[in-house]
Amino acid sequence: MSLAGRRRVQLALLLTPVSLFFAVFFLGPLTIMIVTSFLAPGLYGGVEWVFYPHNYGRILGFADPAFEIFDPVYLAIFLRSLKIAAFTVIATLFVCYPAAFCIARLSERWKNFCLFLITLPFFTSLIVRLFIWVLILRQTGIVNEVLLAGGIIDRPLELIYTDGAIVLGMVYIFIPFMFMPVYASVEKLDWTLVRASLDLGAGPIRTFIRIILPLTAPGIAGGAIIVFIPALGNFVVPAVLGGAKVMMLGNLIEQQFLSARNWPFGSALAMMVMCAMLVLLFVYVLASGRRGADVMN
Amino acid sequence: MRDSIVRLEGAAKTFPTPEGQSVTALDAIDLDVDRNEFLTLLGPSGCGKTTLLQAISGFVELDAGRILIDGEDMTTRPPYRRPVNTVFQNYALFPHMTVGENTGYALEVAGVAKAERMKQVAAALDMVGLTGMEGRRPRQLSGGQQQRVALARAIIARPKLLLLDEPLSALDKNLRQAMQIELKTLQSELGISFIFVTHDQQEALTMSDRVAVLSGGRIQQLDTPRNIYDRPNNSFVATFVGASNLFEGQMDNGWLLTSDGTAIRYVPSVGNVSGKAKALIRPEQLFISGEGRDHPFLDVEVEQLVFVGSSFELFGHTAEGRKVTAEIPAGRRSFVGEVEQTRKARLSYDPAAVHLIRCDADGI
Amino acid sequence: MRDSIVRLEGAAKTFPTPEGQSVTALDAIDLDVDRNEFLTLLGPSGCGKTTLLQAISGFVELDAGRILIDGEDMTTRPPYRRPVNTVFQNYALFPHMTVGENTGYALEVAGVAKAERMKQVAAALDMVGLTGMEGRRPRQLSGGQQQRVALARAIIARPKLLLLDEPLSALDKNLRQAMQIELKTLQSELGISFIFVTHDQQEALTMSDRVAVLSGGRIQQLDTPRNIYDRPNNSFVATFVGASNLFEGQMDNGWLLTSDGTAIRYVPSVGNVSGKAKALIRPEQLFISGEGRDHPFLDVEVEQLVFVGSSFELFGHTAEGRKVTAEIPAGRRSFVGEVEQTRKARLSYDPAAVHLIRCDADGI
Amino acid sequence: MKIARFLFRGSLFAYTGLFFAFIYIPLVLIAVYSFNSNPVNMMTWTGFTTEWYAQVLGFKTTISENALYIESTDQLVQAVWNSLIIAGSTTVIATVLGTAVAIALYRFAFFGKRFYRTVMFMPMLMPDIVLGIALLIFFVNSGIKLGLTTIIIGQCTFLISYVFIVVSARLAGMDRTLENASADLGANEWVTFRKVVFPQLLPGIVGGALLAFIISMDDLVITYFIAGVDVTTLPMFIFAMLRRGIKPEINAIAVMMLSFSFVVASLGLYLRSRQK
Amino acid sequence: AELNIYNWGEYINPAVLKKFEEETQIKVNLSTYSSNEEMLAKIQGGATGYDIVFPSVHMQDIMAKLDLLEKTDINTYEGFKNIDPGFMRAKSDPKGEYCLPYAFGSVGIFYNRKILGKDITGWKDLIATVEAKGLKFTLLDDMREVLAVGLILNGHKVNSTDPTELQQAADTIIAMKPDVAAFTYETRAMVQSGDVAAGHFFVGAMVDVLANTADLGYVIPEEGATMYQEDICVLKTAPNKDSALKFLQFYTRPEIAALNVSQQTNGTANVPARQLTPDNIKNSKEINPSPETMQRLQIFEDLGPGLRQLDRVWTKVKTAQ
Ligand SMILES: Nc1ncnc2c1ncn2[C@@H]1O[C@H](COP(=O)(O)OP(=O)(O)OP(=O)(O)O)[C@@H](O)[C@H]1O
Ligand SMILES: Nc1ncnc2c1ncn2[C@@H]1O[C@H](COP(=O)(O)OP(=O)(O)OP(=O)(O)O)[C@@H](O)[C@H]1O
Ligand SMILES: NCCCCN
Ligand SMILES: [Mg+2]
Ligand SMILES: [Mg+2]
Repeated sequence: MSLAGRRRVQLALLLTPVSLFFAVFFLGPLTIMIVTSFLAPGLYGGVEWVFYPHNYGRILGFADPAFEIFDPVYLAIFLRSLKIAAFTVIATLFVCYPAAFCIARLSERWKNFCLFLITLPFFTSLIVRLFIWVLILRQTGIVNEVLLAGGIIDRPLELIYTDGAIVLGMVYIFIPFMFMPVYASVEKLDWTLVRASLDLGAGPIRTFIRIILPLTAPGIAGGAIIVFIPALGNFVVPAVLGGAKVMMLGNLIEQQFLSARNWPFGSALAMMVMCAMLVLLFVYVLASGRRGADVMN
Repeated sequence: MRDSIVRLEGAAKTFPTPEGQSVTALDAIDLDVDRNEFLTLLGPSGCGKTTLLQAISGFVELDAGRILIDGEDMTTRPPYRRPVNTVFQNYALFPHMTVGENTGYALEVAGVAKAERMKQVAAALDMVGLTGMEGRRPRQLSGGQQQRVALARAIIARPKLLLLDEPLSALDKNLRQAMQIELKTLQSELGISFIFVTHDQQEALTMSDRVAVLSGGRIQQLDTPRNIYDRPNNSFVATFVGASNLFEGQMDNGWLLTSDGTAIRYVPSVGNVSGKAKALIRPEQLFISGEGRDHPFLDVEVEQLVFVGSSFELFGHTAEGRKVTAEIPAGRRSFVGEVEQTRKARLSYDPAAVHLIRCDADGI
Repeated sequence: MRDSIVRLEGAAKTFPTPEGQSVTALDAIDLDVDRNEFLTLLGPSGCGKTTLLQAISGFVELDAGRILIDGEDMTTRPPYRRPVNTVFQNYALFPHMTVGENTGYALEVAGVAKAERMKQVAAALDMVGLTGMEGRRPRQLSGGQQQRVALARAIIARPKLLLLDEPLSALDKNLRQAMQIELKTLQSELGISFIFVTHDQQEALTMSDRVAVLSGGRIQQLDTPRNIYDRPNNSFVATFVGASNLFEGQMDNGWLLTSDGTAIRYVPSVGNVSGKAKALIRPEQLFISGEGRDHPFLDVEVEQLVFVGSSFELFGHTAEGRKVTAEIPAGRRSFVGEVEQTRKARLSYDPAAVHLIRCDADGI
Repeated sequence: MKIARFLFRGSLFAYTGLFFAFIYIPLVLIAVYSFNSNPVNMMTWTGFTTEWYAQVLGFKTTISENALYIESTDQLVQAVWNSLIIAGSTTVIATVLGTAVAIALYRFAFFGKRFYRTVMFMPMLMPDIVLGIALLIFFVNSGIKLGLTTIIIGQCTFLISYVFIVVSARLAGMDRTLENASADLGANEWVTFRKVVFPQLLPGIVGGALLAFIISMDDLVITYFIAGVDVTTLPMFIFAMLRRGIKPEINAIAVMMLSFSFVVASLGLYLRSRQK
Repeated sequence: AELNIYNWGEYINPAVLKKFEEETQIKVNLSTYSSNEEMLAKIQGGATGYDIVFPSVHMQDIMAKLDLLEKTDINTYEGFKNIDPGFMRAKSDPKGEYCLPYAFGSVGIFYNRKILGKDITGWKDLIATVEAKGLKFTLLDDMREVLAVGLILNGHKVNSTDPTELQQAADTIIAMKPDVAAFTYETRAMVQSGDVAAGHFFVGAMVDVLANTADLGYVIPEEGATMYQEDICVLKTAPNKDSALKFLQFYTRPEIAALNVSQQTNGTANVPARQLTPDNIKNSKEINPSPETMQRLQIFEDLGPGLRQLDRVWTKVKTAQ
């Protein structure tokens, strides 16, 4: 067999399992969703088998006036979710990046133990973790009690049920999502390159921006993606720590499937979000492919 | 006080090893490098050359001692604030930058405008023979090309002091010579000082104002190339630099008598009249011809004649079994043919070319 | 058919470059390496030496051509099934393994039992002078030490064929010589064949059974060291290997007449009677002394005399302004002193040592 | 220099200390509140008790006599086991498959590679509820019986993507020449993977696996839809219970799971350090 | 034999199940859901294997329309006589041929007397008090329940689908949003600890009131309120219809219903069972409201396509800042 042939075999061995898996267990559901998004909602959930594009009209601005109306409120929800997800990404990055550097310099054994320590808290249930923050942030919570007792404040602060609390909670639950990829690339940073940069007169900040950041960019990008996407759809944190006073994308879609029993509209919303994100991601993949073949492959 | 660009005072560095011992990479080194000097570090693999450079550039923290650059104490100064650039032994090119970006990095950091920078990058790449390769990535270059990028990157900003860690080791002879000339030009035209590490002794001897021979983290001799070669301080330097025939024996007023009866003539001088010593005769000081018949000689049996380009190496031994090496210029073809036939040679030498090393200098 | 260990037939490889052009790293190379031969590749930086080795070991896929190792077509054989080990130019040591693990890797993969492996590792490390360093990590070694680990790692399994990409470049002269002897021992005792890349020409000339001079992805000359040096095929080889004085002119039955009027004597032979040619005189073939008065000579004005250890390099020019280089053995001190005073020298040569390169050979 | 570096390193360590404090302070609180005797409202401290632990471990307790609805502890324990089994299996599968794709996409050039790379993000992008319901419809119509298997399959669809991303981050810019060196020394692809690629990838693989594990342990919506009658996972159990208030045993279970994992990991660390 | 029960989380006393298992040797598997819609979506998606579900009355009607429920003729069983006929609320099943009424309760206001400084009577009272003292309260995170509060406060029926009425309801809720700390089910803990003064909650909060009568209270607002009722139904796809029927029959027994109520603090349709419950439950007029109070309670009906109007205003309520 030629070398190219061998490579094809290897490639096939590596890709076939996942490709098959996706072809069956992901493409199937995806098709179901796409088809659903073009159907009319059944009266009690489910679908009616009629072609019905107005699910999209309701989001994009063309609507079936008899039945559905265009409503910019959905775009507003989308933007708001984007904003919170973006804040979350930035905050988790700030929390995780320096720690990744610190842990990457420990000895082999301690490194892995630290990784484990970071994920350990997440072995408990999401809800338990979040409720603890309720315990901490609420009016009669620990922070307020301590501040009151210390005489720093005379009225409890409004900590819980705020946007700040939402971002805090998001950061808390997404720490490992950011940490893992960032750590994976920070850990293999070639410090001789940092030395070379310092040697050429670049100060710490310049070295950070020109050398460390680009070389760890794959990890940052990976972390940003896997924090951003779940954060965009997350509604548990806004419910528990934000008091569900605002609607998030995740809520909106869930609401369509459950209380509004409008599966096609829910599917259409999901499709729109996926397409928007896919376009962004594809641009990212293209860009990273063109920029340094070596850094982002 | 001398006008030194770098001054090391008692610089010491020890690395712990997994075997539980420790390696002394720098053993209380004192060193002054003069402004505009070209100083070469020579020494066996692992003797501390890289460590010494890294201490100067600030990447190895000394266990003890001080480093002054240009009169200022730099011991605690971070690397980026030292007026020093380095060609790293393993190049350390930035993989995510192109050749052009790598080369222009120091200028970019210094805030040089893009147009000017690109001009200087082009000039620097031109100098190292990589014109037009600005757009490549380091991994798309051959080993020697990478090394040249490292060189261009280090010199572009014209630092006061350049540290070069085997910067030409991956280059062929012609390119190497061209680079040597460029480096000497930088030295004379810009007044840059150099500390240069090389394993190419010819390079060390031709390029340097002074050579420091290191071993085990210590400076064995710091001197001009001529003195290093002709008048080594001790037998380590004698055998490390160049090829050598060393005869250990008792000095007897112009004769050095070895235990096996070989006698070497030398020109006695103060302190070289009696006592134990080693006589050094370089292979090229042993002539195969009969010329200069009044010279002393060694008769040897020839074991091997090896062609090394411009000359032949003659390996042989005396009647007493002592190994002797001589270098026969390739021009002397006729003699070579003769020797190849008879397997014998009379090697004469000039007593003035015999260098004596007192055995008490060999406390190494 | 000859008993070749490696046979390349029309091996070609082109790399695309970001500049949009492409680099021909191997230009339809045909090459036979004999069993138990020591073949050295010489060539300027970037000429395709590493690419050639990597094609043989299987890491560069040829655009065209075939590779046979030991008579079997290996063109499509994966690297791990080729009986070849390599010392990589950049060492490629496994950073997560100790020196011992790195060195023993090939044995471990081959399933050699641990005790036996450790014995062999110790022996291999001993050979390269790294006894007792089994437990270190590559990053705790100096550059030269790393290179020696790479060497030990490649030879431990005694492959049929060893590819060495500048394997001794980071070693000092003595260590280098010791390693050279070890490699030659491997060749003679175990019958291993070698393809060796080096930029050290002396190394190439002393170690090799044959030398292949490459340029621009092509083999310019494949011959014994003597022939490469004394009888280069073309002026690229002449100038690339060793130092050279080349005089281009018209052959006129024993005299080569350059356009500026310099005349060089040579010994005419078939095909060297008339036409354009270049006369090659190696610097060491130019003698400063008056000896052999019947020899032709060149009178030069001396520009520079450079001490290079065992000799001096004389740089000068003829009355017509033609640059001439000569090598003066350091043994000839007296003449050196004279030249330094007068700044003039009469350089004689033996017409038999003048090598002619027909200009039609220079189609490079 | 020394001082500056010391300060820098010091503040980095201090920062990391804060980082761990941020992660662990809530855990300390869980531990504290797991001893809260208030049976109906875990947020209000009414006194110290160890009975929740006794309850989880199956001892008879005074609380179980008079408290109102704690007898479903068995179900809770069963849910924990289900979750662990699912998380364990999905972690193994997703890690293997996700790593394989990451390596394939890093290593090989092939047509549609960028497209494939983008596709790898898609399962993550699909909102949980959509994926859950779509998977449910898909399983039902393919005649696959809902149960542990369907949960494992369903979770793998998106966990593969997470592992893929983490491992890819590790792979980016990795040194190919080391693999060449390995092959050159006679190691075939598999041995090279085991001895050279895998050790270098390990931090990425470990990170991806840990991430997959915790995401699996937390997944609710998708799991809910594709769970069979006989499988309730911990998050499903807890969410269904939310409208009633969180059972105090949840805290006890959490603390026990954490302590157990911690002890196992520390033991491993200790044993490995003794091995050396 | 087996029985797969699909119920709300923590909505049945495990002792009941244990007792059923002991008596019949049928092994019971319990799966849970957290909302009617979740359950419907799963069944509609095609999930099978469940025998018994506990839909609210309006959901039962929907499921009947979708033909998901099995006719059981439970009304022909002798124990059915214990069931109060007033609880045949499902329009699709007026005679009890399909399902057995399970439990009911009101959705009122759970409040902290200490924080409010007084007992409250209804929503208007609550809002006035809260605004005067700078306090906050919570609402359920449930579209229909919250909009129902808005409708009731405007004097409309809770099952209205009239866009203008719904708009009014939404405006009312939006207007009270500044006083609303959160839309949440975490009401009990928040009210108990005094983080909020009061919360919109199910009568299940009586568990807390009974434990701390001094500080806590639960009131069915004077303006009116919703009530809920869940029935036990057998699915068409049930694999164990016999066991399912046995369970329905089992649950008609007063002592069984009482056993459940004593743990759940719900109302029950099983008349004799009410007498068998503990005193504090039996005597609670919150758990067992008087007939006049019952007059003020409305129960949700299936709204059909009108649901879409609610969805729209609810999204508005949630996005209003
Ligand atoms: N990946 C690549 N992409 C583009 N060009 C390449 C690539 N690899 C090698 N080359 C080019 O191919 C030519 C041959 O490279 P090769 O590494 O074989 O040179 P070499 O003879 O080993 O040189 P050196 O002595 O400097 O190591 C060089 O000009 C180099 O720039
Ligand atoms: N990080 C380290 N840990 C342990 N030992 C080290 C470390 N770095 C260097 N050494 C040891 O210190 C000594 C000096 O190393 P250095 O790199 O300065 O040598 P060198 O003179 O540059 O050698 P070479 O010519 O081989 O590059 C060597 O023996 C080396 O093994
Ligand atoms: N936990 C039961 C609540 C019912 C609401 N409809
Ligand atoms: Mg070094
Ligand atoms: Mg090369």
